[in-house]
Amino acid sequence: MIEFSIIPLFTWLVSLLAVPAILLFRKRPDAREGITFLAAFLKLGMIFMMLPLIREGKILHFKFGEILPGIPIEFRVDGLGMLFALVASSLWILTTLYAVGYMRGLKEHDQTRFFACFAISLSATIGVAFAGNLLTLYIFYEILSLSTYPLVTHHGDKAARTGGRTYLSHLLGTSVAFVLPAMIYCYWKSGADINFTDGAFLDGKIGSSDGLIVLLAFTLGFAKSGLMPFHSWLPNAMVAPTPVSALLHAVAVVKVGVFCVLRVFTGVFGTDFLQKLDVGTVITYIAAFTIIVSSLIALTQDNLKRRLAFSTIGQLAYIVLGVSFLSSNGVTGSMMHIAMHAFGKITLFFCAGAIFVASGKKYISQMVGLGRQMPITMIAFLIGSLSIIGLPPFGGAWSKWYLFLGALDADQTAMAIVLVISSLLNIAYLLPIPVNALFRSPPQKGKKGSDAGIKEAPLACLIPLCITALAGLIFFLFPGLGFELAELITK
Amino acid sequence: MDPIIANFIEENIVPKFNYWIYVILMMIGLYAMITKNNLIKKLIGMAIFQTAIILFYVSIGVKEAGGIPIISHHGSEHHQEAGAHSEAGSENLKHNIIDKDKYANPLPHVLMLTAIVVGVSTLGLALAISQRIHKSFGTLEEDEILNKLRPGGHD
Amino acid sequence: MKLFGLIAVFIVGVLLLSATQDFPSWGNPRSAASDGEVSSFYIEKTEAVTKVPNMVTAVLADFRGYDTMFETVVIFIAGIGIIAVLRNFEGSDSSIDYDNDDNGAGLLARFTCSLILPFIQIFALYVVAHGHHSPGGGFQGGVMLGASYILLALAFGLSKAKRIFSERRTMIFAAVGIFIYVGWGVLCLLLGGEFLNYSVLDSILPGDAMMARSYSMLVVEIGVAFTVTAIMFSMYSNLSTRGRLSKGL
Amino acid sequence: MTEHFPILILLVPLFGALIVVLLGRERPEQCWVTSLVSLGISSIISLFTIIIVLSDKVQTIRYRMGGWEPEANGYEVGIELRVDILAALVVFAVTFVGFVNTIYSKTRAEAEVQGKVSFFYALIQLLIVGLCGIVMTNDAFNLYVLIEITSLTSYALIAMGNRRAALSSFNYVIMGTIGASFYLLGVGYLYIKTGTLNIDDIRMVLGNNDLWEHQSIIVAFIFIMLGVWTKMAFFPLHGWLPNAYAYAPSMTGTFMAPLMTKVMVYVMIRVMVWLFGWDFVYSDQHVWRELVIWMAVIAIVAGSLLALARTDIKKMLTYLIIAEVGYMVGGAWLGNVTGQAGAFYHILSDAAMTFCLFIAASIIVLRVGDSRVSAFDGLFRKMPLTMIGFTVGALSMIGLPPTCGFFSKWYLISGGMKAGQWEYVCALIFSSLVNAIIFFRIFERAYFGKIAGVKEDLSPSDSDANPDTGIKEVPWSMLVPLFIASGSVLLLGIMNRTLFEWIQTALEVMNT
Repeated sequence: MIEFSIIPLFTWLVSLLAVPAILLFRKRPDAREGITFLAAFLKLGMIFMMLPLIREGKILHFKFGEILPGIPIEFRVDGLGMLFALVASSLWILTTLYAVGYMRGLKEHDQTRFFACFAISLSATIGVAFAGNLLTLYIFYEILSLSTYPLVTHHGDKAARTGGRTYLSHLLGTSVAFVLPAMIYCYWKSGADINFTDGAFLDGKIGSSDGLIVLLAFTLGFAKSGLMPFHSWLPNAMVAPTPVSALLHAVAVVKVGVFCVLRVFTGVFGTDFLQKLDVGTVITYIAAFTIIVSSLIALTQDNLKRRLAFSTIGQLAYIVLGVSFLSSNGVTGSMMHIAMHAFGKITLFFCAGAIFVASGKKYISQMVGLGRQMPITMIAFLIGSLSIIGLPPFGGAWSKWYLFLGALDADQTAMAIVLVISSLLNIAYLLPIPVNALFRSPPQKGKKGSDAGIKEAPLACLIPLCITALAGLIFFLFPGLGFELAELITK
Repeated sequence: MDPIIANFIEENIVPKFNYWIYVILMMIGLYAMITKNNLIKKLIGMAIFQTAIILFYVSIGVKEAGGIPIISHHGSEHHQEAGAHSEAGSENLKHNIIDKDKYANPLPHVLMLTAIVVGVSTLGLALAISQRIHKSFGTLEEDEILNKLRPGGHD
Repeated sequence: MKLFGLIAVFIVGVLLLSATQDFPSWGNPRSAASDGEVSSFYIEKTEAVTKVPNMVTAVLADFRGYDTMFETVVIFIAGIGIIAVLRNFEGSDSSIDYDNDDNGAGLLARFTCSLILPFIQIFALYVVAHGHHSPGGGFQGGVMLGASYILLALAFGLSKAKRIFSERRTMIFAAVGIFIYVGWGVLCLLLGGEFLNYSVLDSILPGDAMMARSYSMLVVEIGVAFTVTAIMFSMYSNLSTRGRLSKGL
Repeated sequence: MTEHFPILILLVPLFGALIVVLLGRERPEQCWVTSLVSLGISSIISLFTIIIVLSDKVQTIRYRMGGWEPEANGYEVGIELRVDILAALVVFAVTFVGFVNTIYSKTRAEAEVQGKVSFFYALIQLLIVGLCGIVMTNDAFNLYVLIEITSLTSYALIAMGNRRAALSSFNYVIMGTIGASFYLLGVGYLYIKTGTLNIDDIRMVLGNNDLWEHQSIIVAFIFIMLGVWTKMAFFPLHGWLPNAYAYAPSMTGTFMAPLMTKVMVYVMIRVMVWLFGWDFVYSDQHVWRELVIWMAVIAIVAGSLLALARTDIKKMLTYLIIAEVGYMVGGAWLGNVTGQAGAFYHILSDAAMTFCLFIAASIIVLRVGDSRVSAFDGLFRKMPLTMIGFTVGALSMIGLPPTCGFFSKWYLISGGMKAGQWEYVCALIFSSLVNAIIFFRIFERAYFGKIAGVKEDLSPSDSDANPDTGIKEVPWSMLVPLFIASGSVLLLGIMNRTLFEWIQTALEVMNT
């Protein structure tokens, strides 16, 4: 049921072709933003075109041409790829809308470069989502690292420089040091066949000791997933403007990392082969360790964006944890969590950006009682954090529930307890922010009027954050699509 | 002298003394090239080094009874037929069979003509370069040149 | 540095000598090199194939003519290399200011040189021409011819020698020499044979294919002589005056 | 006429050099045109040679000089050229780089070599003749003569630079002569034992009389290797390279850096594969295979670290060349065909990379006037086109996918894994990381400009036009070669599969 189709190529090309157009219209910002929106909508449209085919279980396949003996550059769209592409392209539209408001609000410089790099990184994300083999995945992974570098170092000041340096040294360093040799090892061991077929090419061709080393190399190599030893690039990348942080933490970069780890588990090794090798437990412990430690650090962070960064590290570790259970529920839970966390976390970042645009406040301690001036933002923040914590009325509940089931299936009771504790920690570091803002009155210190003048962020920032907040709610009511796509992978 | 050493010398060194000579000559040249401080002495070492190799090649082509590799069979023997047994020599030539052992091996001589030319060219070019160095540094002693360069840093 | 030099030299020496144990003894006619197919072919067949009794010249100019072509190019490179390195045409001392009092090495030397110079040059040309029959050839003759010009420069002063053999003319001489050599090879190419395959020239040269080879060798030797003479003299004039061509030694 | 192509590739630049010398000093313009035309024709002919060698599966063209057919028992008497796909590719690389470099040296020759332009072009063309000869000849002694031609021309070309170039050229003379003489010695030892000079015949005689175990053959192999390693600046013997290429005139450096060491690596591979054969070189009782791989690992690590320590741009690039030589030697000695083919492919890709980086570096050093790394401050704004070229070369040096550097690392690493040489694989990874640090340090400077303390006031205006700070782009005649070079880096990357398969089949044929 592998079907040849040209659509994946067009979806990838759309945002790439937007780049020259953006550079062309750099003198006229409105036209330039229009092109970005057009590209975003076209991309989403094409993905929706592919959706029915995927739901029937078909796998769309497009091959460029052999770039290495035996390995072509090829796109292969399956359930996992489709889910991630859906999340990425839909959020791209909202992030663009938000970015236009944010950039215009703060009159940022070099906006053309910003939007051009934005478009390139999105096309790279789609490239990773649709990658048909390890090499294509690696190529787009590297292009993504390079194209997001100008975004992270947008302000061009000292802090941006150091942030950019850690960003690149971590992402590029780990990918060249771990992923490249591991990939070549697979290329050699599997006899020049590293395509993500259903049967997972390394099945039975590798011993358990080599298997563990290769699995560790891949999991730690894809440092974008923010697992503990190589996570420090994430908080340091907070120097970037907020739409970029939103892009980094919800839509593109971190999700690509976790997506690659999922691909490695399902496409390279195959969950049942890993059970035979029982090497999954090492990854489980790393993920659990990351969850607990990052949540604790998040508690101590006063800067809102850094706290959200550490919370992202924790949430991503959930997804890796889910996969490492090697049970179908676990995999479903992690795939659902990709979507849920994307929408929840992007809401929080939009709120953080809106607060910064409207009031210039960055630190949580300053935000007590801000809800009076910015009620909508704070409510959205509340909804977003509830969804991430995983309380029922919001989408996050489903994914946490399936993760919990996955833990029990793999009779990892210790991990189930870790899930519970970490959810409590989530509540501890997320809920106080909206609660203080909405229900406590601002401190009565002398400068009475300091908060009074603040109004809501410009409309262009508010609309996207409301939509994403509501999306959390809708997903809770209609999770069917997510489960279907997950179903395709785990059967 | 101890019979073993005598035997070794008798058996190994005496019949192959040409190889020993060229190696010793070559090592002198190599030593001079590596350790001498003055640039011109290095070049002298280089010349010795190359000459030793030329000696080695030419010594390959030697044959005990072999004369110069020019076939001389014109009637008027204006130079003495190589070897005393001229009768056998001229008899051979009548029906044009050339006795291989009477002529030295020409190939090494050809190769060494080239090696000599290469040696001359390298030496000429190296002398020109050393004159250039002398013109700009004022000295040909390597340590003085390096001192002149070091404080100057990157000139 | 000295110690390092000694150790390196010692190691290389021992390594070289270690190989001599399975070398043929000196002068042994049955050694692989002397008794080998290739050299015995040269000895037995050159007279028959190329009508050139001097095997060395035959191998030099015909069998391994390609080697000798590059050998001439090496000499040519040395010549222009020295000029390229030493001479600076832009700098202050670029104009060739001949010292006018450079009248060479005094009357007696000039007189004797004027007597013996012609004989040197004739003998040099003889050596070039008779490279086939007696030891000699392009290189040896060329060097002698070059030496005669150096003698001229020593005796009569570089300025006079430079007037006869100016720098421009040396370059033309050197280039023409290689032109002759390579041009002759290309001529064979044009007539259908491989590069430097003289036997193809029998259509335009008197006599059969073998004689064509013999004549071609002579032409090639002349080309070599041209280049070697010019470069020898140019080397001398540049090196002795450190590139200023002002005053001979 | 097509069967004469191998020799025509050589003759055209040879005639070009002679014409240039005859044109003389007064007409530098015609000299440039002559050398451009001659190198252009030569690269076109070499392109056709590739097509011929590939097309009718003729595999190798054997061209006997002087028409001397081997007599009855098959011994070559004259000298022959042997051009197979490997030789054809390298010859095309040599002539093409020469051609593009001549375009580059149009403006620079007059300024840097005052008045000796004709000699410069003559020497460059003769250097190309030497390199093409080395690649195609099948005669051991002829190879020595051609090595000497390339060495002599490069001594002279380097010595035309400033006074430091003269000193480094002198060191190069000494080291080069030792190397060439060791090679000659090795050939002499082989000649004594086999009596012939043709590479195939030597192999045949060594095989027939089973001379492999003789001490003299082992010593001959060691000395040929020592000689070739000195000429290619393999790590312990690399002393001459950094100063020679850094201080030579800019257009000499851009020509010699990509080619000299690579052609010598080609010679090493040919000697190992053709002359001595697989079972002699990689046999287990010789300990040298492990030793050489460890030397290659040291070369890679030392080359990368020394490059990291350098502040002078060109010096840094020369140390990277030394590290790349370590890649190729290690790859060739791994003991499997993938390693050899990877090393060979790296010859082509490294030539393209180094050529691109050296042109960009000399343009920047020329325009900014300061050869230290600080010259890169804010260059992305001031000289965007040059920086794009530099970035392509740098990404390829780091080994990122679309460029050829990635694919050559891919083949070398997979070869290393097959041979079980994990230290070689780690050295390659380590060197990629160090390259990443080196080049991203430069990108950071170029991207941020003068950040130390003073925040560069990026114009708030939306456009990112570069503020006019007196540094403008170089004339087109220097940018075109840079783009051709960076284009070839990308092209080699995309075409690597076909290239690799050609090389692999050719090597398999040769190794049997």
